Amino acid sequence: MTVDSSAIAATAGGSLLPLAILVPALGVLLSFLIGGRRAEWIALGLMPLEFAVAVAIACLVWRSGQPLVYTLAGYAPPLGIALRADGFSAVMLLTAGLIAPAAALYARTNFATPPETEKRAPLVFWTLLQGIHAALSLVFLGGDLFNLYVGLELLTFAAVPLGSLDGRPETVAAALRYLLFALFGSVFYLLGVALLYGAYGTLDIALLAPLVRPEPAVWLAAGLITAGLLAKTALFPLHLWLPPAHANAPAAASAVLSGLVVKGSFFLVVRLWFDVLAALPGVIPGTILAGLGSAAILFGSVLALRQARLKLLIAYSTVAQIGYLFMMFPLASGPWAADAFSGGVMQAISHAFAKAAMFLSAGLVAESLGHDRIAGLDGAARAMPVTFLALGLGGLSLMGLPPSGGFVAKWLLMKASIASGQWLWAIVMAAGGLLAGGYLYRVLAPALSGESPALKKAPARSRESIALALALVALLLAFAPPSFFAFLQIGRPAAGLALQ
Amino acid sequence: MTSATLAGLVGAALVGLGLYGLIANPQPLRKILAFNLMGSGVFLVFGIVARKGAGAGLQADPVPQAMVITGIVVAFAASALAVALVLRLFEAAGRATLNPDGWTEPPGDGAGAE
Amino acid sequence: MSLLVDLFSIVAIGAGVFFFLAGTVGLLRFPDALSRLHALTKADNLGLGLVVLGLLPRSESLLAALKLVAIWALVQLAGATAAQLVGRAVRRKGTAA
Amino acid sequence: MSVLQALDIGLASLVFAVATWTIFAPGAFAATVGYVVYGLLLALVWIRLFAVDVALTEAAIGSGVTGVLLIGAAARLRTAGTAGDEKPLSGLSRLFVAVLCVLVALALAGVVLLLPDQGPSLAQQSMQALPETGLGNPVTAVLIAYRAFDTMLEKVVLVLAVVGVWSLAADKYWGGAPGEARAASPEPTLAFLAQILAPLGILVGIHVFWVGADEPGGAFQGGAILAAMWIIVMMARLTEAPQTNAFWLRVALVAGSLVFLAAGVAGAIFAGSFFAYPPGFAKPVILFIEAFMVLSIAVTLPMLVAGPPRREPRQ
Amino acid sequence: MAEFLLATAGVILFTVAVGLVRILGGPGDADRLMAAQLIGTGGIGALLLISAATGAHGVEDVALGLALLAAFASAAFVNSAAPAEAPDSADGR
Repeated sequence: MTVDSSAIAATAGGSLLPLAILVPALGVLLSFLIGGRRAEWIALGLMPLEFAVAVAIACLVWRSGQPLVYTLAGYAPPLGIALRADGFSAVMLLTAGLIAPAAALYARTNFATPPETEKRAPLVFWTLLQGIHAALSLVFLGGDLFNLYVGLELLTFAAVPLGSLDGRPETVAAALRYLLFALFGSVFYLLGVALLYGAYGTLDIALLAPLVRPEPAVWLAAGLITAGLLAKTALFPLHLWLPPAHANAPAAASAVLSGLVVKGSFFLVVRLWFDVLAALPGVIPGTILAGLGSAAILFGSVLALRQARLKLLIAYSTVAQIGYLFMMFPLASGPWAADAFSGGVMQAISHAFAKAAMFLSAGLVAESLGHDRIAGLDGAARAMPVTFLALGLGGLSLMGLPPSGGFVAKWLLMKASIASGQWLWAIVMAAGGLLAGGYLYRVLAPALSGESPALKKAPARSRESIALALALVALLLAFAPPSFFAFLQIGRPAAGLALQ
Repeated sequence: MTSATLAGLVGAALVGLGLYGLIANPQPLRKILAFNLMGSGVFLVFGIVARKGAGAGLQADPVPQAMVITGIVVAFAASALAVALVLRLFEAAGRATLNPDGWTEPPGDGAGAE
Repeated sequence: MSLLVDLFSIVAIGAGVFFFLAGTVGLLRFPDALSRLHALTKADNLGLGLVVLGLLPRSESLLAALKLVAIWALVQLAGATAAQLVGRAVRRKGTAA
Repeated sequence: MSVLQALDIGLASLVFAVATWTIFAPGAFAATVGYVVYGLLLALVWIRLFAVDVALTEAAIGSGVTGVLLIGAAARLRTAGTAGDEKPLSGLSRLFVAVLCVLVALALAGVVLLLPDQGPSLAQQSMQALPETGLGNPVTAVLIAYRAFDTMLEKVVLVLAVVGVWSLAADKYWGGAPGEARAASPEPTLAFLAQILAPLGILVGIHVFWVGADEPGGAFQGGAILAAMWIIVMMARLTEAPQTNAFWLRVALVAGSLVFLAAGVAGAIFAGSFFAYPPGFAKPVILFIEAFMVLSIAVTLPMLVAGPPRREPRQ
Repeated sequence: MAEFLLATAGVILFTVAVGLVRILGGPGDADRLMAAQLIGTGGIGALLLISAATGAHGVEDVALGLALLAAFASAAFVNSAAPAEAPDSADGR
């Protein structure tokens, strides 16, 4: 019942937390207000600042070894709203702070605005990109379940229209289906929130955690919130909306949607089960989540093998890679818990970078060849080696081959699952890696052989290097030092979980 | 407290009804209606939580009430976006259906999406 | 005094309810849309008017009483215009649109 | 007490019946009208839960403006003839879904029944903190002071929704006005209605906003009523929908969130915390922010109803 | 007295319910719109009676809001049905 007062009292430097949300939110408002070309300038101009805030937050968390806390409006929870940054939040903020500018720089070619006019697609893209950034910051930092609901809605409203920018019927239908799934998720999430408030009279995560007991209202709330978040994360069998929505969006938007947006709702699943519901026995729910994850890995990979278009293949591989994220849940208690958690987080980050790199590369392929049919990729790697290098390096992470962040993630998860005796998950993950190798082979083997095709236009060197840089980050994550994994544990009530 | 409990039961029934409509009804507009119905069921659950938190001279806890007000506005915005998408789909495909077979104009390259 | 007010309320509101009933009976009995429309709007508005009349002496303040009257006037206006609008739409399309 | 109980049960069954109709009605238009009826009944339920602020919001937004949006869409789609295009679920999967939904509803009902009669509550704390806000209505205080951050971000959600709706325009119409160019002659009855309703509604809207500090009401509800008045004036074609590239329109759309955000940052400078209000000046600052929120809501909701631009912009 | 007010509210809601059964099902759209009109009038009446009986505060404004919006469903119908007579051209991009 007693709550450590440090959990709701503001810490020094905490005022950075609202800034991480308000700066991109201000960018949204100003971009829409002033419009025209200035939307792009505002977005690009604010991104260094947003990244600097993320770095500062990470440094403060690192130095203090404690989560940063900020109470808004001077009202402490439960009446007011608190923001909190732990190691996991800081790492996700940094990830978003790197991928969003990369996508933005890449998108400058596609969404340039001629002087003195305003065009539809650029204005929408630059405004919503910042909206996604604001929403993700809120999702990573929010300490109040209803505040997080607002963050989820921000994320939905910013993400959905990006998929239908070209206005073709199939993209509009994809966006509509995405919206309906997301709204279903929001309603379920909100229902769970209502039940938790009814049971305990607070929605603050730190205050809620010590109150939660295994009782019907909490179990139902947990089920509803989880189901809602899974619909937004596109975990099998709620993944139907993802491939068309992600594959038909402009490449820069796909990179952000597939790399970052689905991680937002995944992040909240972790928050829910690790921070809010740590008191619940987690074996059965964890097993269910990992079971769905396993199905996602196998099903998504097999479908990826059968796709005819490169972007759809990459989108289905997202369905599969999301499955890996949920492997951490049944392994979250026991001496291997830290490994499992680190593996899950590492998977989230490395997939974000790798998938962003792959979608950007696929966008370059489609622009250069005029199509993205896999059957027509013969020799393409000879014509644009850097693009395919980025695609391949990203693929390394998906397969889980060393050296890559994906390798570290999958290795940690496998280690934890074998150590805990739950070897089934290890088998599924290994099979998923083989299948990933299969679908990447389908793309890379023909591209590396045969005559180099005539390009409509060669990809710009600068845009290729953006994709390559992202792929290299996914690679470099393999060399994360042990202190990085210690950093991820900051703010975890991990000791408590491990002892359950 | 009967009225609060009764409202809660209605809320539960509305969530069930709305969920059914959202999944089983193929027309997008009907799905939007079902979403709104489900949403209002959730708001009613908030409502009984508020009513059961009456105290301090208030007949209902103001915090869940404020959340419902926020939620109603967000639900409206969501409906507006969804309706705009449905109408756009109707214009672009000649039909307001998520099923590509029903579109009158032949869809382009990405038809194999689903 | 209070008894008189109560009596007045009971009579007026009771009469109002009667008109609501009459409106519904008309709705059930009349054969075509247009006559149903007119039966309904007329009877219901009269019913609401009487209910408002019965509640008037019970209102807390002059502003509240004014609001009551405004409510009735607005519903009256809405009923009349809606009948016009829908009626015209019905005539334009034939009865079973 | 028993009459009240009977009334509650009757109201609850009516709400349930109309909701069932909305889901199972044969046609989309019939279902939509059912939803409008349902929204109005819901306002009654909120009154019975003593949540008058919510009842006002439900009446204005949940039933009124959403009703216009959905009926407009249903009327436009009526020509679509979608009935034959859709693959309805097979009988078995329909049954499966039905069982699932019944289970969800039953579980929820069970939990709701189990909630304690005197549940945990923040009513006490809300009332204790109320004096320093200078407000009398605790619901307004939650929205604009205790959980100001939520409310500000929710305004940003509305801005994103407008961007999303406008993003569905054809490129050539970007910057133009929403809605088709119509015949010059307005529907005379509608024009008459709008001419009487609009001035009254503006009065009511401002009144609801103004009393919201102390009584049920507030910026959301007042703004929504003003929004409805602009909608009826546009429907009556007394005024054209504005061009979406008009600078004043953009200003009006973001004013609420921008002023709120600026006040939140100012709070960090002058009151020691983001979104805090300076002691002693809380109420004037709150009313200042709320005034811009009313403006933004009054403009945003009609633009969301009007849909994406459909006319070429005038230079 | 409160009982009387509540009972009358109940009777009004009952008549509304009976009316809804008759017209929500059609046959025409005009009948259905009448349902919206019927519930507007009856619902406002019931609302006023309930609030007078239970002493809920500030309910007049809710009724006022509903009264202001009472004709909106019909107006929206007329407004959106009108362009359907001159079908709008599906615009290309």
